[in-house]
Amino acid sequence: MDAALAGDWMRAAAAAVAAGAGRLTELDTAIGDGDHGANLHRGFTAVVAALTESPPQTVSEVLVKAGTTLMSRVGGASGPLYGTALRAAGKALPATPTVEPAELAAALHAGLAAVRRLGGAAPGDKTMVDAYAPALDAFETAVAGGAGLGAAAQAAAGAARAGAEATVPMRARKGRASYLGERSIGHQDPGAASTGLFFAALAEVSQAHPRHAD
Amino acid sequence: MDAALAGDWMRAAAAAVAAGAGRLTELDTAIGDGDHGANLHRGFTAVVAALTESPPQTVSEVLVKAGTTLMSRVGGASGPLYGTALRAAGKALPATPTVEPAELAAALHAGLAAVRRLGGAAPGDKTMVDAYAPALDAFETAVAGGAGLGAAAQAAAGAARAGAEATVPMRARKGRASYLGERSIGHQDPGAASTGLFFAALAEVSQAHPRHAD
Amino acid sequence: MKKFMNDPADVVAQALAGVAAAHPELRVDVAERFITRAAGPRPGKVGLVSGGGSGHEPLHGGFVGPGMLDAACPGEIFTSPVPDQILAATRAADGGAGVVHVVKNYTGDVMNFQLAAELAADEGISVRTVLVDDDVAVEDSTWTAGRRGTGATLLVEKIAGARAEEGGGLAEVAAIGQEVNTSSGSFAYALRAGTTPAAGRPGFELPEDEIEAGVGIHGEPGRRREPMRPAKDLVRSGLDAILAAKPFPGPVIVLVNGLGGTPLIELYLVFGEVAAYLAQRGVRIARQLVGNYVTSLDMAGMSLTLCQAGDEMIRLWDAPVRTPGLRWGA
Amino acid sequence: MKKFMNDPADVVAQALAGVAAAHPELRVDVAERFITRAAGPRPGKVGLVSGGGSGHEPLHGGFVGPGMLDAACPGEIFTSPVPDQILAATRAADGGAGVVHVVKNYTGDVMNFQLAAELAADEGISVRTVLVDDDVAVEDSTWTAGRRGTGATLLVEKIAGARAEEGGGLAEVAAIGQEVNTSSGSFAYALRAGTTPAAGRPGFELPEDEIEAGVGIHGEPGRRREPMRPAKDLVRSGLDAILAAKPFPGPVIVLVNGLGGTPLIELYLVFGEVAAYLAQRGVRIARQLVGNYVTSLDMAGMSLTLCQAGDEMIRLWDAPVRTPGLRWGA
Ligand SMILES: Nc1ncnc2c1ncn2[C@@H]1O[C@H](COP(=O)(O)OP(=O)(O)O)[C@@H](O)[C@H]1O
Ligand SMILES: Nc1ncnc2c1ncn2[C@@H]1O[C@H](COP(=O)(O)OP(=O)(O)O)[C@@H](O)[C@H]1O
Ligand SMILES: [Mg+2]
Ligand SMILES: [Mg+2]
Ligand SMILES: [Mg+2]
Ligand SMILES: [Mg+2]
Repeated sequence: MDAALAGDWMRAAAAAVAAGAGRLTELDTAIGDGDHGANLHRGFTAVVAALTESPPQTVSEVLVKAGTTLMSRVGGASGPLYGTALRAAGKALPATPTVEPAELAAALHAGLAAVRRLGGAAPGDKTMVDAYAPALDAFETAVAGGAGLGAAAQAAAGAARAGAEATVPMRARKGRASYLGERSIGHQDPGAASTGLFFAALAEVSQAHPRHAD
Repeated sequence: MDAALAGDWMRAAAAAVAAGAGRLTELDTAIGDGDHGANLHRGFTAVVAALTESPPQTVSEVLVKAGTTLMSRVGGASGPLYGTALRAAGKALPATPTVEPAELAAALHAGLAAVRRLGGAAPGDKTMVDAYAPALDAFETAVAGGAGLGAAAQAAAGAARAGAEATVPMRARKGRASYLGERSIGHQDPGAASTGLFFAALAEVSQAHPRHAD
Repeated sequence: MKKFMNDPADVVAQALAGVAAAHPELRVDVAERFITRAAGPRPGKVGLVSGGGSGHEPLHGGFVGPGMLDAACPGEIFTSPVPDQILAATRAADGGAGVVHVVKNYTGDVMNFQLAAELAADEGISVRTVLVDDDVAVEDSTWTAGRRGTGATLLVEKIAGARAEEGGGLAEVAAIGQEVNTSSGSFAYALRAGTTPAAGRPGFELPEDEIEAGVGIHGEPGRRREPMRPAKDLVRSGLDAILAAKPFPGPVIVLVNGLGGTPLIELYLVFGEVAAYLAQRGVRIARQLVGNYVTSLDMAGMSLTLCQAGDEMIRLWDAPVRTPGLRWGA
Repeated sequence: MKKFMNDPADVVAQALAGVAAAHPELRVDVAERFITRAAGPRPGKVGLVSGGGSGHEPLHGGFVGPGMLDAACPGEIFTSPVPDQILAATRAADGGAGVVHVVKNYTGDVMNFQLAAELAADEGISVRTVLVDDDVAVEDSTWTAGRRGTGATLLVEKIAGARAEEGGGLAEVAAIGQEVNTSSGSFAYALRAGTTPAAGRPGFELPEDEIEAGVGIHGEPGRRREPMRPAKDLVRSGLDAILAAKPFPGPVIVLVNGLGGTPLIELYLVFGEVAAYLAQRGVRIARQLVGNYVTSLDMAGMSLTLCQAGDEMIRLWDAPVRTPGLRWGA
């Protein structure tokens, strides 16, 4: 992956969030406060603008800039969490023009660790962690098995989506949905759903790029 | 008419208002503030209580007491208007144990004059006057033609009801409905409707009474 | 209809019991239905009494206190008080210098206050009446009930109250109150009707994309139904209606008033638009007030009021006021 | 959805412009999104900063002023502010004696304020945080996000604000704020959900005869759906939940708070029931406040808050406060 592809990833994520904002807000209306779509849309719009204004030269810088922008523009729970994930991931990458899938896997690992440190959520708590953790697992496994970025991202996207769907029967223990107790059961977690979009964006751009397609 | 019959009249009016309160409120919701049914119900309940507590000995006293009670319990536009009508009517009657239909006609005449003085409404303004005035006309005509109380009251009740219905196409010039301008057209005036109930109650009790039946 | 109440018939009495418990600085006569300052009338001070149907809170009971009303008499919901009650409030407000009645121009209010004023006169209390009829949405004509009293009522009560508090005589207090009314114009929009406990359903039903323009404060429909428009446009139209009805050559006091079901964030947004448009029209804002003051139960909507105010009126507006609903400088 | 707005995305910025125009005594930084006292920080005074999502007005911006907050930072609607914004407000509130952050216990608020506090510490500003989590409808557990901050936020801001105003040190101001929170419990009911401009429809739909019990202030459904009951019963159940969660041996400050779409007449009726039931339960009311203070856009509903208050807390409650949303004694 190079900085251009990382930038495409963020733009694809922004497009997916823009298209999916209505659904994210709907999920958040059911068990939260109905702003998750608007929050991420505002944030990723700012990310795209920031990356366009001064395009970074490394993947690391792209992720740090995106994370910092989300942190300072989104607010709510998802702003610091997505922000810290991307910042931690970016900081874990070498400052080289391109990064290998294994390096990206380590970076995504650092991102998840940062989310869990800041938010305190474990798998099963019905949060974005329930999409992020299986996505990371799938990505790492694929990379360890020799898959290229495209294939690994594809596996991660599938696992993230499945993980998001698996939040439906969970009872929330973190975030706003936890106030509902039993009544949080039966709804998909909005943050897990947006995490699904985020990994799907990675799969989309890396497969579109012939060099990464498998 | 004697004091007992006058008391029955007030009780029958109270019952009619209680039964019709929902409809009166509905009419008042369309072109007013939705309280006419509750207003008159509260007022006539108090009238019945006041008459029961110390039953007056003359028709005059019944009407004055009923009017005074309405005045001090109803509020809104209808309280002073119904109150003043009954007080003026009562005061126009002789202090005799019974009163003749012609005397009652004169009293009702005084009542209408008082309403028009206080409220300033003319026929056609879409108010209770549009039921009261034709009812009084019909009553006077019947009495002049030799009819008994029952028959005269019957004629008055029919005219009041027709008068109330005739308010539907009118544009209100007085009272709350006047704020609607054109939009007051197409709805029956609630005060005219309750005036219809009031004359119907007179017809009902005077026909139930064998001595007055025609 | 869902409301925090027990029996619809008891709402006013039980709310008054709550006012009594919440405000030791007021005296609430729940049986006779009036609210006065706990301290009673000040000898030699002109008393200021207002009242009307309930459902407009904090108007009027929430405006009883130093610098504003001496007494308020709340009727049933949207039903003017009865003469006995107004008389009792008038007696309780009389410090020997006479009493001014602030009456909103509705047939019921006018008649009941008039009857009460006659009864008070019989008892030797001099009463002057200030009639408030600021709503420019209604055509003014001697053949009709005329214009309604709405948002300007707050301004009349505040400014006349200040004049009474500082020792103004009966004629003076009535005169400044009447001047405030003459100098004021209001226009209101409703997005959703309110619901009276007695009727149990909204006064009118509006489709999702329509509003009522020129509504009053009693749940009745407005002058016309219009498509919903951005706040900026509604503010312009409302202000245009007010500015067309009366001249406003000098600085104004502006009231952006919520009708009960509209959140403060929207009222502030509206005030921002008001300030911008008045600047454009060359009308200077001397003072402003934003909030829910003259409400219509839970109606979603707002009213705009402008009051042309000279130095004297502004001085009286700024004078200390200490009531549950309005409080500054004291 | 019908709201007085232009573009849903601009509601907060445009409302802030309205606040700026309406309150010359405040300074509103519309770009950076924070509100401070126009006079700026007083050297040597501990600064008090709060913030959270918008849609709860007058909380928090309406509580900036002498005796209460030094600065408020409003986020998007129901979205906590971002660290940069909180940092800017913290800087603006710092008079050199440190700053107390009053934070409602929501994941987003906690994280954003925490990040801001770290940034402030980097700049040499000492920050203490008071976490408000008074809502007894939510189970308290170390495994969950814990209890929400609701009505008690007003009490924390008022009382800690008074302590800061009279010269309390950083630790003292934080300590009294935390004590107010520990001494408070709240419970809320919704009759109708509010609507966020972004979502465009109510957070939940309720049938005509049901209510949500144990709701928060962000439009989320409550702990359970219940049949509608008379106000007297709802008040009893709500107070029972509060009294079961915490001991209230001494006198209390009571807040009957409207959630934005409930008229004052109902809130007073509710307060009457609260006063009656607390008397029956042997809980003495020392002070009370009734009105719309910690709202949830146009949600129809109300919350009850009790705060166990000793003489010192009551003295600080009574201390002068001069803000757009709360004002007495000054
Ligand atoms: N403690 C936490 N750890 C991880 N993710 C969390 C946590 N709390 C909330 N989230 C995620 O944040 C999402 C909500 O984001 P958003 O709606 O933007 O913020 P808010 O809840 O402040 O309105 C939830 O769906 C959940 O996935
Ligand atoms: N000036 C008037 N003269 C005669 N009748 C009037 C006048 N104004 C109103 N009314 C009558 O009063 C009725 C309304 O009574 P009610 O609803 O009890 O009082 P309010 O209008 O104060 O709510 C109207 O339907 C009308 O018949
Ligand atoms: Mg959310
Ligand atoms: Mg009526
Ligand atoms: Mg009425
Ligand atoms: Mg949020």
